[in-house]
Amino acid sequence: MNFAFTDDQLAFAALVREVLAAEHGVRGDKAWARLAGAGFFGLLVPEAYGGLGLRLVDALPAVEEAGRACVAGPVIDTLVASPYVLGGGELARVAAGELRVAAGAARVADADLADLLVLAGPAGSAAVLSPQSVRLAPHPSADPGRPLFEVEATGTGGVAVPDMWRALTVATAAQLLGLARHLLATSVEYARQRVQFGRPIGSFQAVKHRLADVALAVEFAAPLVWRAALSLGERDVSAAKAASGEAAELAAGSALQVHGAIGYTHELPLRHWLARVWALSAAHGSPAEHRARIRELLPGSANGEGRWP
Amino acid sequence: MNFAFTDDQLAFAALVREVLAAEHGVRGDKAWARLAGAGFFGLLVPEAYGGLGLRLVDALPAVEEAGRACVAGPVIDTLVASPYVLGGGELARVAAGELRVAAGAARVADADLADLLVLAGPAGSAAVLSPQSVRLAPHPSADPGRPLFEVEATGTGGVAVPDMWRALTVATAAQLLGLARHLLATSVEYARQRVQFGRPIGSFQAVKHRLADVALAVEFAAPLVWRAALSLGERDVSAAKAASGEAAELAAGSALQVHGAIGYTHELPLRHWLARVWALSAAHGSPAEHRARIRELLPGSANGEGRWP
Amino acid sequence: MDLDFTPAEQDFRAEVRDWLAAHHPGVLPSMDTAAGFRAHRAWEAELAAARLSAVSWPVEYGGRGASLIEWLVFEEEYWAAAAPGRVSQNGIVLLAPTLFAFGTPGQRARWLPGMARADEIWAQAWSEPEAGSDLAALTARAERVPGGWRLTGHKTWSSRAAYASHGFGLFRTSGERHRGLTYFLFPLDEPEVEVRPIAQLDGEHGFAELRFDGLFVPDSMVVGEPGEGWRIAMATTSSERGLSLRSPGRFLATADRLVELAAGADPVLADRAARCWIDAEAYRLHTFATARRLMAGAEIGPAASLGKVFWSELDLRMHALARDLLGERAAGTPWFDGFLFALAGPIYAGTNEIQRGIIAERVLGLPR
Amino acid sequence: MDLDFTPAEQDFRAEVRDWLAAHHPGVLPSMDTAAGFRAHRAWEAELAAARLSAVSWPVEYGGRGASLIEWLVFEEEYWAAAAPGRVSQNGIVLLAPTLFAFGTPGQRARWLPGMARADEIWAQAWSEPEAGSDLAALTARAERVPGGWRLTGHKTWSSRAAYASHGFGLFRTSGERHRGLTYFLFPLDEPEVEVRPIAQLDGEHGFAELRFDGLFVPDSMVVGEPGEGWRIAMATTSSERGLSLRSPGRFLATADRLVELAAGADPVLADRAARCWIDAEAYRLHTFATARRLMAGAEIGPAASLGKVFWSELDLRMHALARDLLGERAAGTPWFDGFLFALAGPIYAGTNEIQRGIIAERVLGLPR
Repeated sequence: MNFAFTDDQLAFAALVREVLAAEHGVRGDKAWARLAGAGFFGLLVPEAYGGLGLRLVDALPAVEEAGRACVAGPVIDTLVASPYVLGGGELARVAAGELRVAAGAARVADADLADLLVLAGPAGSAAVLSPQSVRLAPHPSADPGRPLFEVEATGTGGVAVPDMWRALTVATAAQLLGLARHLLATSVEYARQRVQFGRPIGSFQAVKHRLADVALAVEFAAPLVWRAALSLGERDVSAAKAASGEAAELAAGSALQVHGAIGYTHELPLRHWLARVWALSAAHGSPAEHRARIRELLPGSANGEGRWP
Repeated sequence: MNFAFTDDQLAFAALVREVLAAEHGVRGDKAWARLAGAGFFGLLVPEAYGGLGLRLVDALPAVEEAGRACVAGPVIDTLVASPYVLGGGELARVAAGELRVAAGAARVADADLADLLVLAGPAGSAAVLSPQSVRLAPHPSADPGRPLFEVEATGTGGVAVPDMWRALTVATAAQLLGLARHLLATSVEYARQRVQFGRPIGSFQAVKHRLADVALAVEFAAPLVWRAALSLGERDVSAAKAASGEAAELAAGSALQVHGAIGYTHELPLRHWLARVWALSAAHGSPAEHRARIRELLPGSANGEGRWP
Repeated sequence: MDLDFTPAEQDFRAEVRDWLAAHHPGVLPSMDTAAGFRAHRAWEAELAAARLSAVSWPVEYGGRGASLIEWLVFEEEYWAAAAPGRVSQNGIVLLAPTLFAFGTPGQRARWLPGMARADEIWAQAWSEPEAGSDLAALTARAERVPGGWRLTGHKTWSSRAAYASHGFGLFRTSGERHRGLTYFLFPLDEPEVEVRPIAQLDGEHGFAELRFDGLFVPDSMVVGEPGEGWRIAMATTSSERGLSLRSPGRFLATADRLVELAAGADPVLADRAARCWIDAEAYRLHTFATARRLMAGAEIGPAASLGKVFWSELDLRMHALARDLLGERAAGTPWFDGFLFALAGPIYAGTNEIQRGIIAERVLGLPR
Repeated sequence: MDLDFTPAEQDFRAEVRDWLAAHHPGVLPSMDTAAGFRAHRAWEAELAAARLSAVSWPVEYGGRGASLIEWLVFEEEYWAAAAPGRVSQNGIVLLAPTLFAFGTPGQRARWLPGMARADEIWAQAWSEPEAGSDLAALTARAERVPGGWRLTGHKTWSSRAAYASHGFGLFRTSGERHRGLTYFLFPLDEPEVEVRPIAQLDGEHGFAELRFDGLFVPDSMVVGEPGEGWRIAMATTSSERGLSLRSPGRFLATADRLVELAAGADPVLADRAARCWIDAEAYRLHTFATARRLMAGAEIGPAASLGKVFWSELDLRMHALARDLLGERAAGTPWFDGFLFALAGPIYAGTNEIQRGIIAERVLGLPR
């Protein structure tokens, strides 16, 4: 057993972090081009089509960095959904960063930027459609940097890819971890510098304990996300999404409380991360929905399974 | 509207506090005699039988003090249950402190000290039985100062007194408030005196905020208990018992954390109050049971009612 | 000890309910937009014409001398009817109690009637960039000049300031940390004060920065004596934290809507809704008890902090639950806007960390 | 990156499972009674005979040189089988890591084999009446005498001391707050040490007070150098807080039983059970990742505090939930005893307030 990321995986994540360092929540092509230049979009594409043919778990650290950077655009859908539903020619274009894919069920995020849409059908199926063949109706989003669209399409029968939907959920969980880590680091930094009552607010025990609780939540959500990427088991995926969503919500609430009124405004970029947390926490099932699902999948339940591994 | 206790009611509670000051959790006759001498057992007995003929709500401050003192014996059952099920002669003896009544359903607390048992039957009914006519089987209790007994009786049909059971539940809630207030005061006192790292532990923000949370829980549970005593409405009673039980459990957990290891032992009398909280929190329905009941009684539910008043 | 409304209280409730049913303006645009600000002022003028904008004030200032209980009844009906938010809130809730307690008869006569009619809308200006929780660290200053004072410095998080006509806040008149502060009223439409709106999470401008560059105010704009500002402001913020700022009516209305929203939901979420509903009830009952004490002449004192923590965290719990109930569909609904608004509750009017410190030290008696 | 047990790890699991199935002694009386203490020692001698009492130790001391992962596998099987609590825990978990890191070869040879066989049972003696969380405030002292030291003073909350044969703890050898402390081993059956058991909430005697009146110990009973005790103890308490004290096996077993107990319960309680079960899984996976880091040569460091807070609060949550599930019927069940035991988790081995401070300052980098 070796439940740890390799040096290569961590080094690639560091590269992703570097190329995205100046980007946050800004919709545009810069981040996309930099990720493509780094080879991000080929991670999961089979080697035959110009990719590295890796497993989802191998890419998790990089996905987490995309979350931490609050990157805009259908970056994760393109990375994760493509190998499940696209053919060789399209995959080669994905690997080269030349094709954008947005995936979703009732609502699709960033559909306006996508070259192809992956739409959920019944029982874990998905249909691949061109944006030109459907009508996109904007839907309010918790995150202005990640607009949502309802898609009106006809005849969307498709292939059964339940694992793709689970992989997208796990990737969302990994992004939430990255968002939470950024919010925690930003809160720590602010608490070290902001002085009230003659001392840094980070020296107050209430602030310390609040941020320690965020650290705890992130620390113990992370291995659930890693396992879910390895197993793609239904209960594991729900545990990963619920725990990471709750950790990120806690990080967001704590960041706001530590920053005080200024965190609430456009003065600081903090709001981009808050909004992304609120959006991704609800995307692919809220923590509450996944918690309810977990209850039905415990050992002893009709659909339950034992502990893994 | 005058949602406040009168000076008389508060003065009587202060008297109860005074006569019980040296008692806690010790089973014996001293506390009983002092309460009888103060006129406690006549509070709810009609004037015709030597009592004051008050409403339950009028006696709440005194009941809370009985809780705060962690008094042993079937004090509250005698006070509250008697007027619902006993006749004039017996009530006169109750008022004089000469008759002890223990009430319960599956388990009866302090049944070994009672002259009469009030046993729950179906649909809110109760039967009054002599302890000599039944078999008492000890049942483990969370509180050695409040032993429990299973009662084996035959032919226990009786009168329908659903209000008596609700009144007993409210009185238990009031005792929990008193217990919580004692635990909070004791924790504050200990935190003022115990020095670690060169300063009183009560000057640490974590201790302050923890005890502030206890104060909040008690402060906002109390008016729910008062209202329940006024209305004896099913939802109101459940809200009172749930909120007071949760507040007392929080006070107990916080007291233990503030006291550290010493709170965990027989070195301090604290353990009597902890055990009483654990016992009364479960008696007449745990917070979890009452929370579940509240869900069924909200406006819009089949059995729900509107807001009162 | 009872929970019975008097016949007069019941009649008053019926009057308010009927009036609102007849006059409810529907949903107005946000008061933090120019059009919404105008619409809210018009609505409050209509309320004032029925003497319903400040029911607890004396008749001479536009109220009807209602008791605290009647005021609570008004609030319950107002929010249950989903009537608009109060654009005059800073004035009526924060400034007016200060003028009643510390102002001169002339100041009350000059400012209260216009406040009741929403002719003049007030911004509060407590915070400065380096003094958020720590008000005694304020540096904006007032200099003595013949007949009055000149205000200079920088305030921030001034609520309603983007569109308000006047403001109130503390300025430093000497170097002493607490005793060097003086309570001022000031106009916002003079060239010597620059108002820069601050965009919030929801993109609107509920707050502004204020930059004072020698703004002249006459002596009549000082509330209380120079140097008394800290004491006066503490009395005001106590009312901000306590009974006056957050009557239960709003939370009762939210809790009712939340229980409707949770009907048929996952039992875990339904249970959270039930808890919120009972908590709102607890806050209401607690307020009845507090009102009784105040009507008997007691001061609310540091216990106001208990209320502030409770309502602000309840409000956040309710809106967070609504988000959980609605999932991705929450965005764009009033619940999501309410969530963004509720997020500020534990921060403003003294952060809840400060409040818990007050509870621990001044209610429970723990050492500083 | 994988979660696959090797064939060797799988074989080891099967061996442990089979051995426990064949040798499980049933439910023993509490180890904090005289009879229970004897029964637990006998059980651990049987474990030791199968080289299962300290699997990760070198073979020469009674172990089998198992890897950390294998040790975790052992723990999972041990607790899943509901095998007895470990009366030798203080020695194996707290003292042995100290001897491996700071002891002499002679000390290891003298003490470890007897510890593995439960011939000698160790009490820990960290706290004093005026030094609970603040260990550096210790006052019990050791005076230099020819060939050794004399121990004098008062220790408390010494776990297992009521029946143990030996103890370990810090004594002051000079006035310097931290550098004046020295790590000692000592016997408990000498007249110069008085052992007074302390009754706990459950009425049993898991702890004792120790009063030293010039107890002589030879130089061979000093671990490390005189004056190094603080540093050595911090290393030991780090292991107490971290991986070694609380392997996930016990919490996994509790979580499994809790989910069984919650079957068919109110969904709100069932949801809490599901959360606990997942939290226990998270702790397990987190431990696998930590074990991997340690096997690669890393130090656990202040991150040990994350584990301490997490397991102690999870354990309390699980037992509190069991109480809620059972209501008044909880009393007298193992769940209630477990609740009383779990209550101490956030207090001992460094209170969770201290741990959160360590996380904030030493993991996150917030100012002291």
